Amino acid sequence: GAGGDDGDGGGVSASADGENEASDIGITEDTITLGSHYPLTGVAAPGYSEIPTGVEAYFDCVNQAGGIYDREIEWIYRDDAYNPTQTAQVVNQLVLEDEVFAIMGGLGTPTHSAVLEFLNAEGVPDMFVASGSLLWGAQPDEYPYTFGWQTDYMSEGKIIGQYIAENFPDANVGLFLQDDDFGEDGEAGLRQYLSDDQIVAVERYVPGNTNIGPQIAALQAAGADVVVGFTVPSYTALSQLAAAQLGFQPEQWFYSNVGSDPALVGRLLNSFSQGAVSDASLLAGAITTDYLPTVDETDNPWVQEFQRIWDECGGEGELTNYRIYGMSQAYTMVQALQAAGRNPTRDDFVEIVEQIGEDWQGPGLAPFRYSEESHLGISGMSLARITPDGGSEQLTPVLVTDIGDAPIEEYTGEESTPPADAIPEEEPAG
Amino acid sequence: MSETTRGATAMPAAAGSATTTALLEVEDLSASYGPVRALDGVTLRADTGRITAVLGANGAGKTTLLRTISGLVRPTGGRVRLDGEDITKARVESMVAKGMSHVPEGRGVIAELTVDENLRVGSLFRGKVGKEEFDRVYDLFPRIAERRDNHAHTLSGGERQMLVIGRALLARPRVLLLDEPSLGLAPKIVAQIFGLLRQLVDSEGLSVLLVEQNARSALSVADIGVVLNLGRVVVTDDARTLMADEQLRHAYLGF
Amino acid sequence: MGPLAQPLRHSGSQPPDDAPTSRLEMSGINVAFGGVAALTDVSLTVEPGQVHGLIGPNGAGKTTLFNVACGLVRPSAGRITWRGQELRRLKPAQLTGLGIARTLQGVGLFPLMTVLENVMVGAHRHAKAGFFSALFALPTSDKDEHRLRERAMHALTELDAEQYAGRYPGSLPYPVQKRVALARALVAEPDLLLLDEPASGLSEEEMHELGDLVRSLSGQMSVLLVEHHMDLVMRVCDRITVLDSGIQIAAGTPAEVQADPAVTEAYLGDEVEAGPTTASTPEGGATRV
Amino acid sequence: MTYFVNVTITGLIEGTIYAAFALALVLIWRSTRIVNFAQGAMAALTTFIALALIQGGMSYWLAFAAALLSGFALGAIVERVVIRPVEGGPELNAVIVTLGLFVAIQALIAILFGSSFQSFPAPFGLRGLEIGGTTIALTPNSIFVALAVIVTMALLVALFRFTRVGLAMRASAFGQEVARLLGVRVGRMLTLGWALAAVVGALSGILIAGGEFVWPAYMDSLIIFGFVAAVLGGLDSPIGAIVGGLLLGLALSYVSGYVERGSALVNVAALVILMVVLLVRPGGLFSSTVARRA
Amino acid sequence: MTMSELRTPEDAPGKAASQAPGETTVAADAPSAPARTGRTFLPESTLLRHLLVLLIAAVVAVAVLELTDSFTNSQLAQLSYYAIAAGGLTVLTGMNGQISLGHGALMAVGAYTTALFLAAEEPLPLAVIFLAAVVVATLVGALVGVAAARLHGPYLAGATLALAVGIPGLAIYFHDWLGGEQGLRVSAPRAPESFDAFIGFVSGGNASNTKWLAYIGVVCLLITYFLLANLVRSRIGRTWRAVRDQEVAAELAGINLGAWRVLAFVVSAAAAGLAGGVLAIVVRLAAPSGFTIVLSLSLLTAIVIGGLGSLLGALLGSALLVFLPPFVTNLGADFGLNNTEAAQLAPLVYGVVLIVVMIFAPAGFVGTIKMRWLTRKAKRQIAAQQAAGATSAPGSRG
Ligand SMILES: Nc1ncnc2c1ncn2[C@@H]1O[C@H](COP(=O)(O)OP(=O)(O)OP(=O)(O)O)[C@@H](O)[C@H]1O
Ligand SMILES: Nc1ncnc2c1ncn2[C@@H]1O[C@H](COP(=O)(O)OP(=O)(O)OP(=O)(O)O)[C@@H](O)[C@H]1O
Ligand SMILES: [Mg+2]
Ligand SMILES: [Mg+2]
Repeated sequence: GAGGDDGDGGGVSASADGENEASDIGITEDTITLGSHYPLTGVAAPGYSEIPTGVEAYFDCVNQAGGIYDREIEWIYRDDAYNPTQTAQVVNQLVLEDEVFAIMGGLGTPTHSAVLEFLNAEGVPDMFVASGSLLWGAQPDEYPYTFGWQTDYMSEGKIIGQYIAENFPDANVGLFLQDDDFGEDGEAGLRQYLSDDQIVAVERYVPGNTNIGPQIAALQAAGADVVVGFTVPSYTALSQLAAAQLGFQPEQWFYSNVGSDPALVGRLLNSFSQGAVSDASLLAGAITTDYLPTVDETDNPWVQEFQRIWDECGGEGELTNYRIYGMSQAYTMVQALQAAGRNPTRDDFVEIVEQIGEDWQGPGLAPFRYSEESHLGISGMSLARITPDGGSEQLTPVLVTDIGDAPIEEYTGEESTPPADAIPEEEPAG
Repeated sequence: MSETTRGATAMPAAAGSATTTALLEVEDLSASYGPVRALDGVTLRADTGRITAVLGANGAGKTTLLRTISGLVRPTGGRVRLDGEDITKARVESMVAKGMSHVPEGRGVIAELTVDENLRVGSLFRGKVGKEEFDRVYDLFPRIAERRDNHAHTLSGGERQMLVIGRALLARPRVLLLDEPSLGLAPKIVAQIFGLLRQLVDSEGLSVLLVEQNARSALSVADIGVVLNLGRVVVTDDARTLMADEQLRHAYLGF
Repeated sequence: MGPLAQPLRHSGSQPPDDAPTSRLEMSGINVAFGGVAALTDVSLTVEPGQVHGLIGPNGAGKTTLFNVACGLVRPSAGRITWRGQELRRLKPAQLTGLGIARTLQGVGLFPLMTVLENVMVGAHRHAKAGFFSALFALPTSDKDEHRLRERAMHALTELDAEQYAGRYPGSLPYPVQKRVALARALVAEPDLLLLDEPASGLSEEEMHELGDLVRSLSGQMSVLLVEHHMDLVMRVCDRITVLDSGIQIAAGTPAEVQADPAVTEAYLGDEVEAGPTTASTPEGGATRV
Repeated sequence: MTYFVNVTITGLIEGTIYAAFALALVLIWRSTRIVNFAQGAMAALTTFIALALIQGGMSYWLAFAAALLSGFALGAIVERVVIRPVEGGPELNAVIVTLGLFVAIQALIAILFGSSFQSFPAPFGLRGLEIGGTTIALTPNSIFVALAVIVTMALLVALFRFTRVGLAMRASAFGQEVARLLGVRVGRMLTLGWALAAVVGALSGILIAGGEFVWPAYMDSLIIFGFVAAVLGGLDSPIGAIVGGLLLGLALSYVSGYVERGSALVNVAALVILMVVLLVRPGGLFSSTVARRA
Repeated sequence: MTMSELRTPEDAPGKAASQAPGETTVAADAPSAPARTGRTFLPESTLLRHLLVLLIAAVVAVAVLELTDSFTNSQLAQLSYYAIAAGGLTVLTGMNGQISLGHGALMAVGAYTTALFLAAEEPLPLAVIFLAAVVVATLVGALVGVAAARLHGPYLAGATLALAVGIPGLAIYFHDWLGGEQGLRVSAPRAPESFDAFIGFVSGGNASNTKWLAYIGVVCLLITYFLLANLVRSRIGRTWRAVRDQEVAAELAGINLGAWRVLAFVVSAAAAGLAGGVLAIVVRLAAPSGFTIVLSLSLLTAIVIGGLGSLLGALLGSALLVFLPPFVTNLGADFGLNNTEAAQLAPLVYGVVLIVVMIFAPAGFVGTIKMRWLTRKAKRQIAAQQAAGATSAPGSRG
């Protein structure tokens, strides 16, 4: 009902009962507006530009199912071409012109850095930033409105580091790192478990410079038996190609979750076989990490639900891991909005996530770390080996940890299953 | 203003003699640069075996006339005929093949090509051209022969002028449009070039349309003189007659 | 013919009769481009207040010699002495400061600037206001501009081109452009003026006036003149040097040079064959005044 | 030692790729005096056309030929439709038009073919050859690339040096009006210049793509290094383009391979190399004589 | 007989018509020595004249800032840093004829300087920091200018292109100091209370941080353009143009080409440095990915599209950069495209606009308008002349 219930000022906001009202910017009686920035054009667009379409499909299905407290989610995402200057501009537009209630899933470390201060100064909930940098969540005092979502790179490094220390105690380890916070945080995690002696070479690449031959040759020359890559997908593939070119065959490759999407990288590498590269998959046998189910796990109930949602509410193209990522974030967002109650303000909303976010279940393999002390997201991941058919085989249980010297523990909670229609039914809290 | 009445309509006797045929006919030609009217109904003809001098003060429209004839400037009205064929709308590029060569004002060498390449470009349209034809040009201008492999931009002003004239000759035109060919040339070379022109005109029936700032020297070599003023033909007459007409010379030719 | 008026020369410069200082001496100049010897051991002296002609066939090295005097080409050997001092490592930009101005073969005006601005650029050396007064538009800058404008207008007026001050060079008749170029050179108030083919493209009448102008300048400055129009050269020059293939083949007064068979052979050509340009004698030219 | 050899070889291979791109730039520069910033985007478009054909089941070599042909057509169309109106105008206008083309074509590729990574097959093997028991970074495919680039260069040199069309193209580039007066079909030559350059560009696009990934912007970094290589060599010289490309590839590989965190210094190194060369030779390594000034 | 008795050009058909320079590029050039006719209502003194314009511009700017919403304010802040840099580039490329594809790099220098200074415990006043950004950028600009002074055309383009990618590369290499790929975050100084009071006084509105940043940007813009306009109209501007048009003739007039080229580089680098400083506080970040080649090329595009050589053109071109992409994206959304499609449409339209403008208005916005005006004036003059000619020379055909 679009009735005029303006007189209802000053009511209890976080409540499931009562009428819908425009409780804060971005929330009207029948809509909630959410916005985000992604690289939809330019160098970083491949892959990442699929994420918002996954989000969109999920929100569309939620809207079809009645939305959130009878409100439709309006999802606006804008292109920043992975350029912080443009990020600042489009987020200005989202906040000042589109008047979104919250930003959700803003992608990229340098890009999102540009709006971190602004969003916190304006008091706009800055949910689930799509990067594993420690900026999103390690300092909730400084940035009270910003929340991470995926497992941070340092925790990922720790988990891989421990696995190597246990399973390849005598191996010479070489690191192949992207030359930014991604590689640095990962390296810091790895070094907690690997001695300086064991690490025989650290090579870095800068995105944009496609000749990584010298770096891979240096790893080879250093005699690395185990190579850990904190790389984006295209550089995972390039490193494999360069290794093939050099005849470099270390005992074991590890790749960060960021760059190991077997569906993507495997497909990339496989297609060369049309030419004269005859290997089935260069990536087969490599070990990687997971914090979400992946598209190849067709018997995972989450993946099945996401597939259904993509078929019903999605656009062109196939379900990909990027889209699963987007849907999973959207799932968490719906949980949070439901928990915040019928007529939340921005501050209520943020407070609710701090209070109960830790307990939310979802597609993520490990729980969130949301609390007043931490806004970091998923706390752990499992290790898996990529199989020749492009699938993966789990090597470890889900391991959880935190940044700093927090220990690594096995996650003992049960595996979550999706609710009906994969739409959460969170009780309003508070 | 009595001269004006003698204008373009009546061709002087010398030009009308039976032995000459009008190779190039320009009829009521007009051209403008934006709002500037540079040619205003010019009518003239250039006959085989004749040198026709086009004279006039700076800005009279001489250069524009040649550029319009060769198609570099699109006329706003009038017609150009070459050997009876209407070439008013023909492409600039097709003119040399039709037998008309235009040596533009201002030493139009292609600076980045060598002297030899400049000459070769001039004969491209003819297909394969024998070496002896190039040698003939080099014999004519030994100065540029020495520099055949140098880039044209290293040439001195006069050397460039020699190069463009030589290049035009290589095209073996039937009509030669020359825009101030004597510019920057040493007297000896000027005399040599004019002598050569005379010879080609007399022996091979070449027709030359010669634009010269220096009316005196132009008239001394030409058969016919055409005087332009403000884009219009004011007089067309036998060169010797013009030379003798002191009043006219003072009024339009500045000597 | 009014000579270029006195006010154009600023009070600080040497009086014109300060003879020995403003003499240009070039001796033993050699220039080669790759294998080509453009100038071989050329020597030439321009006496103060004289008009010195430089003639020779095309490609003889006249413009190159100008370029040497301007610092655009560095000779492989030879000395240039100006006002009694040797000019080493001469750079073109120092020229006006030394009191030497030059016009280019062709006109070389700045096509996208008005005539007035063109001439004001020529007065560059007289500017006093610096960068910061321009940046903040201080009154000194305005005053300086005003002075330069006055000078430029004055030079234009002297050459009867003041009515074109606001026009762009491309739209002007060729002889006017030439006058503007000359005004741009003169506004620097040189003691030596280098003119490269100033008469090309001019009609006989215009050439004649140019001759008068050059003669009138000679009282105030020395002039080195390259020309192919012999009547002009013969009429205005006090002395003439003739080059051929980079070598000096003759030098002397106009009459001497003209009588020199080597010059006729190399440059003037056979008089019978020649057109009227070459046929006219200096006297013939003179009768037309 | 093997390391040195490998760093050298990867540098040379990268260099041939810069060289291929530089060649196309040199060709357009020589034939129209325009630096074509859309070169990369045009090459990407033709490569995507080839990819679509390959994915549709066509053989690599047929698709290869199709890419070159579509390059020819694209170059000719681009010249006729958007370059022609600005030819002979202020030089920056042509620059802006090619920048506009660059942006527009890249957007078009994303719209037509999507913006995700796709792999492009290589016609020859991607594994390094084994020599005396050690594998070196030289693959059959890179040998093919190098040969293709060198043959192209030789053909271009021959075209410009020995053929009448080549002379006509140069004349048209340097002096449109004069060339026209001399009977050269200038318009046609300019179109031909663009078309041929686009063929070379398409070739470079497909060679670079072989055994790598393509996405709409995959040629972006090459525009920069290819341009730097062309300038290094002196924009007028096809041989200069090859030498410039190889030198740049080698130097950057050494910086990347022998300097601590050298990969981050590659762009800076390119700047330094270019500056040093241009300070010594402002017209590039293979520039012709300095123009006479007055 | 004197030379004045030569034919005056007015009797040649339409000689007067070509009042406009032949080429279109620099049609927007402001002559340093304005003709003395007309404009009598403006003060004689350049300073007063420019101050008057500055005052009017300031009033207009305040009105615009107060009448538009926050988002437009933020766009105007963005416009100011683009326009400041484009103004500097106008001096370099438009007036001095040196092409630069690397001005983004000089902006980066200004931005990083600002970020470093603002990161101090007790940051200096913003004006001092901006001055520092200008000084550092100027030094870098001088260095680059010295190298660039010998280069021409595409060689200069190549060198500056390498600069555009090289300088941001330094930030990655010195990541401990300059923050690497992630960049340096900048906390923009908060508005002083007097700003609140000022806004309250002007419009009664409240002073948001966005508005404060927009005011900073606009003030910098006005100051920059005031100073640049002073230079353009002075001997300095004239000398730059002389060097651009005919270097040999300029040199013979006593102009040291190298020194003047370097000066142009320095001035434009100073503007780029300030632009970078403004960018840093508006974007709140100095990171290499903010200073890609795209930025440098956009600046060049802005000045050519706006009208090469004109400060007003630089401003208009910058406005195009700022307002066109969101406009197209919104338009796309209105036509029912999804956000991805609309985002892909923006560069397509932008590219096409560049091409179309260059084909149909080769002199850019300002240049084209000015050419129109000059042509009209010329036509009128010719008409007047022909009318006069018709009476004085009855023999001639009209
Ligand atoms: N490109 C142009 N744009 C505008 N007006 C022009 C152009 N070219 C020539 N004009 C004008 O056209 C008229 C005729 O010029 P033209 O060059 O044909 O004269 P000319 O007789 O060759 O003079 P000159 O002896 O100086 O060479 C002049 O008024 C000139 O100013
Ligand atoms: N930069 C250069 N490179 C090569 N050769 C040059 C260069 N400059 C001049 N020359 C050659 O040096 C010779 C002298 O040239 P210069 O221009 O001095 O002749 P000039 O006497 O002025 O001739 P003109 O009367 O034709 O102007 C010419 O043969 C010319 O080709
Ligand atoms: Mg003419
Ligand atoms: Mg000369």
